[in-house]
Amino acid sequence: MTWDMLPALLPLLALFVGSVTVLFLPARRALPFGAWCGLLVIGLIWWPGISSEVPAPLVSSGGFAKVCTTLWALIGAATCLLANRCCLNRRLERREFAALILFAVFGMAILSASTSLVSLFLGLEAMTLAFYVLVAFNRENPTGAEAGLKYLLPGFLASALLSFGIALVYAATGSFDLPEAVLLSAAVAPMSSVALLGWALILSAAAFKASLAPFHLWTPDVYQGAPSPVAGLLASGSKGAVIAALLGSMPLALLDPMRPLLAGLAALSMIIGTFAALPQTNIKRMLAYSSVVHMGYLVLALLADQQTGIQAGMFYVITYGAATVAAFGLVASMSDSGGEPENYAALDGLARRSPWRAGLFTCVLLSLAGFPPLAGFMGKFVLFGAALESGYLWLVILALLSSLVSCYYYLRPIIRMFNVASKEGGGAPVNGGERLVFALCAAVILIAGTYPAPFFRLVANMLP
Amino acid sequence: MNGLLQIPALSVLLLLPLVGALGCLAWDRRAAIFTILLEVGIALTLPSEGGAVSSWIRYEDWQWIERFGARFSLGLDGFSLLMVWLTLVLMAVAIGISWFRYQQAGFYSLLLISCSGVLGVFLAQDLLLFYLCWEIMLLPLVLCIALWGGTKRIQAAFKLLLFTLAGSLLMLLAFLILFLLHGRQTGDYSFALQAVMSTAVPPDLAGWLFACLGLAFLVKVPVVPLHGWLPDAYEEAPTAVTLLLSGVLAKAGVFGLVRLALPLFPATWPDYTSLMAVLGLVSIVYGGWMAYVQTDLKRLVAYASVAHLGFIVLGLAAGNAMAMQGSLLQLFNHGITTAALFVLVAFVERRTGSRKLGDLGGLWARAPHLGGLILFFSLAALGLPGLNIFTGEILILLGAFASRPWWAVVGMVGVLLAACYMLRLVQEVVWGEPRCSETIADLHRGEVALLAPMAGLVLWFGLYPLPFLHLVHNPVENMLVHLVMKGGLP
Amino acid sequence: MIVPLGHVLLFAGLLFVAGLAAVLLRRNLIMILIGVEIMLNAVGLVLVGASAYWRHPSGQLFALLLMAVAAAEISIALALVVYLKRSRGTIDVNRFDGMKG
Amino acid sequence: MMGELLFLIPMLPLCGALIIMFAGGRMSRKLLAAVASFSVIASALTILWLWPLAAPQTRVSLFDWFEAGALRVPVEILFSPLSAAMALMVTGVSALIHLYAASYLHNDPDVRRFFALFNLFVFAMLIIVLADNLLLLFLGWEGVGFCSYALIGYWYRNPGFAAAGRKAFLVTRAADVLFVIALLWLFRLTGSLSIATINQQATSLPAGTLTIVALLLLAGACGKSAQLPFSSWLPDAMAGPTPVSALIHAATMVTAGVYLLCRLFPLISLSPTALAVIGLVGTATAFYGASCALVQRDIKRLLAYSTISQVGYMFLAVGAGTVTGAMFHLITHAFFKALLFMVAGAVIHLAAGEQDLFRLGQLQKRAPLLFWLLLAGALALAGMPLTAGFFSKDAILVACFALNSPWWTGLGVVGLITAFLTALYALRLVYLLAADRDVTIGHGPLPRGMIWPLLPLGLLALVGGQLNLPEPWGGGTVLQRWLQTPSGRGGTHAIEWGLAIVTLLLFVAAWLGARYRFRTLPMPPGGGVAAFFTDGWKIDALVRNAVSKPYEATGRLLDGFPERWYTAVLPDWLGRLCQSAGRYFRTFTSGYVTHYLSGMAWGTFLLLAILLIGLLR
Repeated sequence: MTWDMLPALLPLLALFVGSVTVLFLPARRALPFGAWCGLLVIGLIWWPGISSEVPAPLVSSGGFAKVCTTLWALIGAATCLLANRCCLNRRLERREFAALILFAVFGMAILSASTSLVSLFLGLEAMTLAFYVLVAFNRENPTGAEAGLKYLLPGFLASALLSFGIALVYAATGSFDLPEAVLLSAAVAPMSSVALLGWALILSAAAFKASLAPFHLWTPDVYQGAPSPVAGLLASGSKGAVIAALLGSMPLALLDPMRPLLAGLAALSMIIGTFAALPQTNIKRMLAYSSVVHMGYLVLALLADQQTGIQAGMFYVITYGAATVAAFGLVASMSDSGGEPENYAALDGLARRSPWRAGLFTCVLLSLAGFPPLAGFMGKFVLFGAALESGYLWLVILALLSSLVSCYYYLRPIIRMFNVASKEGGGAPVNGGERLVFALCAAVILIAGTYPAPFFRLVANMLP
Repeated sequence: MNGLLQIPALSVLLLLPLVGALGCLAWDRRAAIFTILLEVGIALTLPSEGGAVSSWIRYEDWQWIERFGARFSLGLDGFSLLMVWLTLVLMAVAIGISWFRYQQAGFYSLLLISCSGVLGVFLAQDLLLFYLCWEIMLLPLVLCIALWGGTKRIQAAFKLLLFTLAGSLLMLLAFLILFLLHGRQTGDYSFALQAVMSTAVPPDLAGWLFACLGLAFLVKVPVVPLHGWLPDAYEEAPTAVTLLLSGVLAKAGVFGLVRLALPLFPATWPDYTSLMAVLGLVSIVYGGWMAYVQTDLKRLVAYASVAHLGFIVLGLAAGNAMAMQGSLLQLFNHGITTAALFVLVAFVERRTGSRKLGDLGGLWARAPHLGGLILFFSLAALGLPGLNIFTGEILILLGAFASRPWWAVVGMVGVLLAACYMLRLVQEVVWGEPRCSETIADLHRGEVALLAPMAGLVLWFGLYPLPFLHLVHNPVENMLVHLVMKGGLP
Repeated sequence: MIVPLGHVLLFAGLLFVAGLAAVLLRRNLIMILIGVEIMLNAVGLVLVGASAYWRHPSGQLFALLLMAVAAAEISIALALVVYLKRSRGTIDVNRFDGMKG
Repeated sequence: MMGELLFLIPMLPLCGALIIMFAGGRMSRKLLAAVASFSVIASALTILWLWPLAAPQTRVSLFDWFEAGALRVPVEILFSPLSAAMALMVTGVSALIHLYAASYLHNDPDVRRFFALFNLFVFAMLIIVLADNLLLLFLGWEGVGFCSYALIGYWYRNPGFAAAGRKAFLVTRAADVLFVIALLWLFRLTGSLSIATINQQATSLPAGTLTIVALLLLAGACGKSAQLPFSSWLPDAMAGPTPVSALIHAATMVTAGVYLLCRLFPLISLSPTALAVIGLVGTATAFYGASCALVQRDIKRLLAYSTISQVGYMFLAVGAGTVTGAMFHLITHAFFKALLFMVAGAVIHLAAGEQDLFRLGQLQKRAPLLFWLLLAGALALAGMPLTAGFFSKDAILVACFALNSPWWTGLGVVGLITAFLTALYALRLVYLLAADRDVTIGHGPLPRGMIWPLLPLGLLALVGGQLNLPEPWGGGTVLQRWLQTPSGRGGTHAIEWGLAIVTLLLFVAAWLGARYRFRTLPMPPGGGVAAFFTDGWKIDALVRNAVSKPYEATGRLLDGFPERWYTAVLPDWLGRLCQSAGRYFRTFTSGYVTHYLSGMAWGTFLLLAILLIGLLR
């Protein structure tokens, strides 16, 4: 490790240093600092003066890693901005909150940039450790602690599975490096079944993080119990980072025996997620099941040819991330000291009380449902196209069916927002930070849906 | 084409309603009226501008998404022009009839968004753009039903959404497969309709893809076994939405069939003509039969609409110039007549508070103008010569008889059934001893102003349809030439 | 290497399954955590064995890393245990079923 | 240039209709009647003015109605001797009936609608008469159908009357369906819808096809002309005001079917089978109508059945190959039947709306002039020698017997029997109306406007035979020479005279019979047999039970299943199925973290199992 690797590591270091520094700031500055820190990281990544030509060990600094880190930093910054209201409402400790968010982003950045199973493990654990605390952050609330427990124990089990998987892969191939370890797995004939066993275990752990069925059971409870901004970060950032790691550095689909596993996970997620979301009446739980479905779609990107898969998958992560952050952000922005408006009933007449929120929420839900001309449609379109190209017709048909059925649960809240006459007075006004985040998300949703060319150029940069 | 100097009228036409929709929300619902008037103005100037060199009256083309070679290309020929006119007329009527009933700007905003989608469907020359517009036209109307509909509005809205969306997802799948196939064959990944049309699709696959597209479009029309969404959606929807569903969205289904399904899979078409004709005939007979036994006025008109749409499908299946021209013309005719009937039903309901046949009667004694217009449009709907529906029907029947006589013979039964159910409506609503209260008012000036242009169009298309037949002549000829060249027709 | 890698894997596998059984079958939070620790120890065993097999130190380094991570995890978990015990008076995990469906 | 003026003939009544429709709101009752009558009279005068154009067959085209593929439908008028004669008859009789109607409806509140429709009817009828293109003809065909519908239901407040209108429309529509099929077929065969072209090309058509087409055309004609089996609408159509019955359901519209067959005679005549069937239908209907007319109690229904019967003669004429005979009887029938209807209207008016023959009477005392007019009409109908009806009916029967084949001779004999029945019921009408009994009296004296339009018709009913007086009677066969249409095989003098004698004997027999049976106050007919005839051989009930009721009942059944089931029950059920699947999947998220852990373990096992299966393969 030498000094000329520093530019490549600078964004990661900035995140880490930021997460420590924020603890020493005044509480009211902590969350804005977190947001600025995210922007700083983005600046460090793209500042032309800093050339990261000498690669660092364990993490890459290529285009893929850059875009991913940018994404997570943006989402992290948005989470900081959105968290302000809920921290104030419930008197949560803002410094620690900001520090944990930055640390989680740090973990995600490592995870998606990892070039070795070691850094993968490290990133995943760093991220998850931060989330264990974040999920249970609202500990005054009994659901907060319960959510913490329900994330912690499966998380532990997943860590164990992951590390055992890594150990088996290492035992079989003698390498931690990615993607060599994958490629070697097919080559080491006598040990390849051990390696495959290892990959399957790693996949289960990843499926837990990405909440693919049947590893999804924790998701609704944790989303419900966690503060909404955290749930947003969990849904968009943490899942996105896991998918990005699978897409970028772990081309499991190259191992033929792994393909049915991926396909099975995708199919189960789509089916179970879609149906289980139907009877929901709690917004956050509905979004949780919806995220299960979306992760099922994203698995299609893993199955596709790697080049198109990365592009389609990351484009989808962007569109899904924008919509999810906005959705949870909206829930957070409507919270008051009594808690968050979780049930559909709380949405009744929102269009009267707060038309902009209702409008944005409509856009977000329609985008999640995949209606053109919103980003979600374009995302699904490229994703399904990629899967079709690699011959997964049956999965695409299943995905189309699931999109069809899912319209029902996305439209139900919309109808309630506009349909029922207002019951209470107007909600609290949207503050500046939230407005910024919402505007950004809305812009992404609309532009990526109508004129996605810039986004495609962006994800095209990510190809190795 | 050289869009630098000229105003890109088609793009303006397409995007203006969106601006209008924003205007409704941001300023006032009056923006909707201005928008639609402006749109009508643009649409009326369209034919004068273009040259008659190619079959396109206008064509506009922009880069859109390079990654899949999707282009923002819009083309206007006689057929699309007719459909654009129909859309704008009915949109104006829809806004007009809702004006005093719904005060919320959101309603008009949604109508305008849908309008934009419909225009896009009629103009798009790119598969992706077409699909985009196809979805955009549907969802706002679904929301309108769900938010402003009758008592069972939510179920009705979801039924409409899920039925038609199931179809359109099949269409998306077909488009994707076609796109990939074309890309693999030529190395040029493109969604442009002209490009994709040249793809050599293996016959087996072509059959499947055609079935996908056919289902997508026929659900929207709908023909009879695919009409599950229709009765409830039509019944529960606000009148503006009902008339747009029957007057415009149904047309988009047939339009898609003519513009996409046929040209894309010309060689497959002969395998499906019989099925299409049978679907058309089943719609005619079954729709007519069901219309006869309905007790709700709106449902009666809804089934009548299905029956009439069956003729249009039959005309397409007949596959000769006469029948096709008849079908295309009939799209306009049916749009006007059915919309007018729905408007009249709304007027009746507004006055008497009921749509049940048993509660009505003797309208002539109380409101002769209303009764007279119901009679007039009913006569149009039952195919009285000299009124517009007859024009299309006779051409379709002549054409159908020329290709398969028994199709036309069964179709003729539908003509008889039309008389049965329309006269039943007139009998129960217009004639008889008045059952409604003394005080109901006849049509006021605004309502007459809404219906008079439609009545005028009914007469115009009935008595002098020639200009419009010429308008669709070239598109039909081009398509037939294409079909013949690709082995779609002997 | 005296012990063949296969034996190490087999033993570690058994250990892992034992830990998994503890995780799955116990409802006491502490016992579940102990189960996870057993599983992690199985992992360490594989890593060290494989490291010896491949004559490569990276496996052992990973084992050390794993211990650190496990320590961090367990500390968070124990904090939660203490909090739950104090607030709800129980560490039976199935008593925490406020959210479902 | 003169040719274009021909369009004035139909356009004048149309303008009248439009003026009344759109500007009639502010017109006085008299002005309305004046506009309506004037437009028709002007039309009639135009025909007379342009009469010279008829002999050379003037053809004028205004604009193209349709043009698509091979189809070209010009809006074209053919002013030929046949159409000119028919048009003159239509406008002439119409003009008289318009004038009559002005008085008849002198206190009806809704007279504007009446005259608008009446004028519109004349327009549509003239289109039928003058059109050369079958599609344009069909425009008029359906136009008169609509006017008939609206005028039968003119007193719309009575749902029964409106229903009668609907029935008329639907029954004729059913026949029109067959007519249109013939039209489609002809287009497929000849590539044209012009009557002239079709007639020209008819010889090149295959015989079997030709027969079927001719029979389809016959069906269409039967619908409009109320022939069997489509006859049942006409008696009900009497619900309309009497001038409507006189004009539409006696003089003009119901003869449109005959006219159509006459126009297409060159085509039809190529198929002997079709001609035989036409003759059969005509004879059967003639007998049927007469048998029913014999027992009717309602004066207008009697006349309606009589019309059915008389139009049957015209069909018989076409079948026997004498277009001239058909046209001759058509014209004379228009005179005496219009007259009879208007007399009936006047009688009903006098009796304050009473239509039951057994409650009417004393006509010669209360209105002697009217009685003489009635007598003129009835005698013409009965075919008393030297009246118009005698000559025109005889011409038809002569043509039958002249064909010299058992089939036609048989039909002729039935025609003779029918003639006897006709005379019987015509004289029965006279005797009953003249009967001396207590009658309702209403409305005061008869308006003069209701009498004098009858005088010319009365005259024509008596002497109209001069139009086409047969040769043996020293006549000049004016009509025949003018029309230049086929008039069948000429009868020998023996047949002519023999038939005249037989007819005379039959008339006398009928007179004696009627005198014996109806002179003294008779009882109304009763019993099952009479009811059978009164109800028109129960055809109505048959159709109702065999067609309408099953149609509606089956429709209702289908509306329940599959329709409601498919559109409502099935989607709901699917929705519930999805919801319950959702509830099932929800139960996995049980809230117990141990279950979540097991879920993960099971998931891992599942993945390993899939892997294992994959590896084992």
